[in-house]
Amino acid sequence: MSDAIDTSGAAANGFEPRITAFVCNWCTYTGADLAGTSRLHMASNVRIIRLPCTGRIDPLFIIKAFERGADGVIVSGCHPADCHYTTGNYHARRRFAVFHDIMEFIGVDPRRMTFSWVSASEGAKWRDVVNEAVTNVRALGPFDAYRALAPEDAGVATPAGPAAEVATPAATAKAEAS
Amino acid sequence: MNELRELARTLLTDGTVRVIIGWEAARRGARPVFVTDPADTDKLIFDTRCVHNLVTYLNPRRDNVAELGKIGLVVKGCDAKAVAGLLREAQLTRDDIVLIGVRCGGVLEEAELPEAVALSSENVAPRCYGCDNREPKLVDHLLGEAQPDPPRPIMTIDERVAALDARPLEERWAFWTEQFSKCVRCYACRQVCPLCVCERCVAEKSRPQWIESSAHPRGNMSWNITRALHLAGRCVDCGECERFCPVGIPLSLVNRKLQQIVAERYDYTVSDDPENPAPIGDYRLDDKQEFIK
Amino acid sequence: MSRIGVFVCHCGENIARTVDCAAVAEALKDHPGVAVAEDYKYMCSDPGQALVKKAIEDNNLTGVVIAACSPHMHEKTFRRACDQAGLNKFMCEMANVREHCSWIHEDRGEATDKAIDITRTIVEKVKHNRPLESIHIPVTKRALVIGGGIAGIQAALDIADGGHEVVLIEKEASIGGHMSQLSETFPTLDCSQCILTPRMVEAYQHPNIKLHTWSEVEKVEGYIGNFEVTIRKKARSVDEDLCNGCGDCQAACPAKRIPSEFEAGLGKRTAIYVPFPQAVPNIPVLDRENCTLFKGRRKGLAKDVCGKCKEACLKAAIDFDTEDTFVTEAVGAIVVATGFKLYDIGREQPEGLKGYGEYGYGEVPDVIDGLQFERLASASGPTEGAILRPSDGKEPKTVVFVHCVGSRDPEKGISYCSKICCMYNAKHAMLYKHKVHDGRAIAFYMDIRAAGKGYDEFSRRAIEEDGAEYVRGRVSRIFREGDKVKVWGYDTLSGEQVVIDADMVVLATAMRPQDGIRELAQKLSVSTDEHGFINEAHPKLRPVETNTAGVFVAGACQAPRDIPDAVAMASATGAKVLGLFSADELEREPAVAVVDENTCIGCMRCELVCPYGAIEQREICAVDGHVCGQVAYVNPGVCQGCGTCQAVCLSKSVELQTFTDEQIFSEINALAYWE
Amino acid sequence: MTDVAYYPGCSLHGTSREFDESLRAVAAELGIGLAEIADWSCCGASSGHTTDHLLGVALPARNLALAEAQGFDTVLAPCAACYNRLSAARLAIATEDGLAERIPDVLGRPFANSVEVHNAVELLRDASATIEQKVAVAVAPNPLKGVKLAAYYGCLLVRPFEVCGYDDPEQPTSMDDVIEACGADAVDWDMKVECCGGAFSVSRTASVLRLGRAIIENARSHSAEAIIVACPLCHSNLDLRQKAMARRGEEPLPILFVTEMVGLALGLAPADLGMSRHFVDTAPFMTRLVKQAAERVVAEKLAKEEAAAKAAARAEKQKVSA
Repeated sequence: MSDAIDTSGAAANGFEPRITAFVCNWCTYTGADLAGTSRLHMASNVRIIRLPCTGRIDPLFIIKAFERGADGVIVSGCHPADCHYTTGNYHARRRFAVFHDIMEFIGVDPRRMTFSWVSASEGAKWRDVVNEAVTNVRALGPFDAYRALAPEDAGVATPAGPAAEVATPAATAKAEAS
Repeated sequence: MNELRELARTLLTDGTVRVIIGWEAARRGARPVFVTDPADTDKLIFDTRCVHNLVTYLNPRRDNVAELGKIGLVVKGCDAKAVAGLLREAQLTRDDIVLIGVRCGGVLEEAELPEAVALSSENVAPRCYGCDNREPKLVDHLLGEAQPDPPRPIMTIDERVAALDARPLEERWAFWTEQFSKCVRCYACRQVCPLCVCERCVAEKSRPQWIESSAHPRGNMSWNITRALHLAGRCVDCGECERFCPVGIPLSLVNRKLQQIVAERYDYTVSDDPENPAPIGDYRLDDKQEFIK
Repeated sequence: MSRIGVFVCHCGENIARTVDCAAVAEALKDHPGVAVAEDYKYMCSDPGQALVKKAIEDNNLTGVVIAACSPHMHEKTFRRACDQAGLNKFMCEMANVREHCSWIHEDRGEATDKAIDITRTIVEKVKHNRPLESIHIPVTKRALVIGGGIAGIQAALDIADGGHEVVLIEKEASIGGHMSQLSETFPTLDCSQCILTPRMVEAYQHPNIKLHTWSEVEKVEGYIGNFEVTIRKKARSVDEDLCNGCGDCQAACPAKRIPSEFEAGLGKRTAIYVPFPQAVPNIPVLDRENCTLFKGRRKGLAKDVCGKCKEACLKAAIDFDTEDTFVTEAVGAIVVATGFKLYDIGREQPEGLKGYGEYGYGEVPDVIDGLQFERLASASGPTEGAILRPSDGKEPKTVVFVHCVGSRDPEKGISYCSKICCMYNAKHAMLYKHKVHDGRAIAFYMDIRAAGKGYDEFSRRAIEEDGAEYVRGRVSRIFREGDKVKVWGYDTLSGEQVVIDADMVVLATAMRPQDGIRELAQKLSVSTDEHGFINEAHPKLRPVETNTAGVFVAGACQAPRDIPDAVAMASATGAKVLGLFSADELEREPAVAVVDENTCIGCMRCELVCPYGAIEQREICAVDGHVCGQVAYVNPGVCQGCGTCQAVCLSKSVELQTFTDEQIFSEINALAYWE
Repeated sequence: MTDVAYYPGCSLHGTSREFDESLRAVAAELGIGLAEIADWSCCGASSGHTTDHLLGVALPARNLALAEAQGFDTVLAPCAACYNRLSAARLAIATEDGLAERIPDVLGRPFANSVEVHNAVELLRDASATIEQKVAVAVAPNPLKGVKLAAYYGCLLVRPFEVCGYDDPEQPTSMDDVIEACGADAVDWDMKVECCGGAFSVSRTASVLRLGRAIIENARSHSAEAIIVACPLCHSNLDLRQKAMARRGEEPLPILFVTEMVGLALGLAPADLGMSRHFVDTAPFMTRLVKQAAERVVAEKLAKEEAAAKAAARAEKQKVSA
């Protein structure tokens, strides 16, 4: 798929999804670098958070991302047998399998959670994973179902308006103070 | 029953153990009892009202129990699985406890009765149906005569899970958000769980505060998912969390779903064999990964 | 409150073309905790770095965020700059707005917004960065080399010449390995013994090399720079100090019919023996399995039935009651060079392999493998170099050489190419033709793989000058008929079936790793591939390292290797080890996990998932000193920083420095700013 | 194992009735129920699949479909060619794109490709434990005890590997296991899986003679007293053409079906095993075997008595000395 489609899709319905990506440093992050050096254009909806290994990724990250207004998440790392730390991704695979299944049971559309293996040499695959995730989540619409869980006072529920702007720095400041 | 009392008496008198933790009859059904005096062993009972999983008292964090000295514990099959869980996670030393296993034919769902009653498909605890460990193996003594299979409840947990699974995503989401929104974050589910033995629960970690502590739907969702995930491949299906939940969240459905997941993906069923490694923390090169692109 | 400096790089036009860098700086200026935000054309240039340093000093910044290229590109550069400006280098992070933004988007607005997000996310992370110090690990400047073949010898010599002590251990009675069994070596046809023996002696006499033969690795503890290795010295029954290698014991030994391992079963040896005349050390071992005296003892006979060797020994060096002894050696690096064994293709096969019963190996005496032919061709061999077939000692007039027996045959369980067979088959054909001028050498091959200096010329010479007949095709069946060995094959070029009445058949059987390699790998916690070869850390860029820091690999235990390869690898490990020993301390990034002993309950789930065995259980004591619990402990020397332990920790009691929960938490939160 | 669907194929109703008879007799002994597939038809070997691939798949598939419909999960196809065709069809349908969808239309009946196909050797190998027990308790002395037999597999029983797959294609051992289970010695020889000329028996007799001779001579040179086969074609080629193959003065080598051998071991009468139908007369062979067996029994008996006597004598001596 090409980003042309995305923009047209964007035009179709005004909604642009926000997607948080948790990727491992050695394969997918480097693969995304390669996509850059190869100038592979892709949708701009994804924000990458770099981690050493998929083994480091805790389901809580994903839950938190949803809480903070992400419409979808991507989790990506080294292919089996390619893990820089030899077995981190195998353990991650089990953790995510269980998480994926239970979330689906609870009623979260699995298309909001993209899991993939993208190696350092698969810039193009990363492009496709990103575009595909964006198209899927765009089709699903905003994750209001999750945001609706937010307590009235917290500002993050609605696509971050000024409320968020004040709420979150305060929060972070508190975190530091404590 | 006499068998149990006899054994308890000898264990206490010959000093093998300092305390026997079992069940006693009380006005409103059975309740846990700590017997330290051989004379009191006649208090001990075991019948269909003995639903409590006493293994929760073995939690090393409960040092007030530890202070009593070496423990003799009465366990049903499901309880024995919990003991195995604690051994698996180095929370116990086998030699520090004496396990008195009782052959179990299932327990009541509503156990708060003055008298024990026979099990029927109306009153049986659904989780007992199809129990694979009605004669605990991981025990020092096994008491009671062989029991018949528990009756089939009107609707088994698997059927309820299946029914829920059959409904569309939105309805499932609606169902669970409604259930979880009832949660008052009393953490009874955690306190009673024989395997929730952390010194400091992740829910109480404040830097960072992964799980919002106030009882609103978002924090509750996060807490309940996390609780469930932490028990993936560990839950022994003793049903205590659901029984204790003051607002009646059907936690057994989530727990059972997790059991089905690990069974289906890693063909793992929790047993009372501590040598049998838990599925999370283990892996196979050919684990299913159909959900990964 | 943090005082963070944000520096947005234009990277010439690379970023600025699609990202409005000034706008990014502007947007971050008022972000809580940001003290200064600037943009500049080339941040990595000297003036760019100077600008960062100056800002650190002027605003005494507590953290720095460089919004530029990928951290894989310039993180080191800017951390160094910060360090020079007196800011702990781990307080500096990069926001990747080039590879992950400007280069992959066209719309300037979108790209700029995203760049702001990315930068803000990293700013939030840096707020929770902590000043860290690199970890320093002392290095024991001694090396252990496992395996005394050519690779092991070379590695030992290189390290020893570099001025460091080497412990070289060999499981056989003598060093030398397979190379000492070879007759001549390709592509030069120089005598193997003649080039190897000097090296063996050099290794033996080298002041820096401590040799343990008849010994094996029992236990390995510790980590890079600090290994403690327990070595089992198998009972030799001969005192290595007293023995002068006169050989009288061998002469006296009545058990003379034991198949010699060195002669690949074609020759015989005694029960007390030196594997071969040039053995190093020239000290015999007593093979208790086959010794008459020990057989008697095993039967439980009251008095010893033999003892002739002991009587013959004038130095009283022989003692029948010695037992295995253990020595521990402290070393800083380990080189694995355990070499290969040949695929025994008989009917009985180990794990997952199938034999070639249809080739009659082990049943038809005149069907032999490559090593056996080496012994036949060797001047020091059982036939003094005359090519005589095992069954009746006649000179074979037709010899068939079969390539790829086992190799490249997934059906039989081995998919890889053994690399050396094409060459040694050509060599065998030549040696045979040089010795039996009127003989026919026929080789069945799949294709000829002679890549290497002078290799193709060599195999062509076998065909063109020495007249070896090469048939492209496989052999389906080999069996005995009268005093002939029938070979049924297929010539894929002519499409004809080929039936040959041979006098002898030489099978180029596949190279496999030595027995016990998996157990050894486990002791060293290095991984092996599905065939049992040791895995290198990276197939291209780290070919002689393993995934365990401080353990290196050389020669045919990593993959089929010929002598030049093995020696090259060995010298490479030498260089690696000397590099490791060049400093008194190892410096490592502090990206390691740390356990919070207040909340850890020692359930050891982390230990289960740690790929490096870096985690162990420890007792902790209360102030009054009594043990009050078990907790996990992460050995910073071994931890590689994957963080898998943290993800499985139920109570979040382990924290991976440089990727802490708080850092990630704030990154996720920062993204809630999106609009 | 209880009932299996039995697919005799044309040969077992024609040229190789002894294979059919002996199989039924042995199965009965081993408590294996054989239910002949109702309305079975030719599997097409070996002309079907050489003319048209779909035909070559559909013909066997029809019979598998029948077995399925008649409620079986296993089909026994003793004839190596039938076995090979049925198995090949299964594999094709399981692996080739769209074939599984297409076949039911072609057959005009539902087909789930759910039945497994076994040959006689497989069947007997799986039953070898039972065979061993029964042989042990048989009243009549086992005529095969210690007799040297060569297991001959030929081509279609074990190859191609992906089709058959129950044994090593180059060094099969399943039939040898059955031989050992019968108390006989399986000789180690070289022509286990060489071709006997198969269907060219008539069209290219010369080649068949050459190939067959090589096989029989090799078996003989490894001191085999008979060759055991599990394929009608192999049997007829080796049995029917042996007169022509045999070099001057050589005793012809009996060719037995694996089922006949098991029958003999189980103490069944040669006549009930159809052994009278062979071209190489099996009578002399059988009389020799029976004679040997009888002698063996007598010898064993004598040995026992002698031993007993010796023991008694020794006991006496000790009494005296005591």
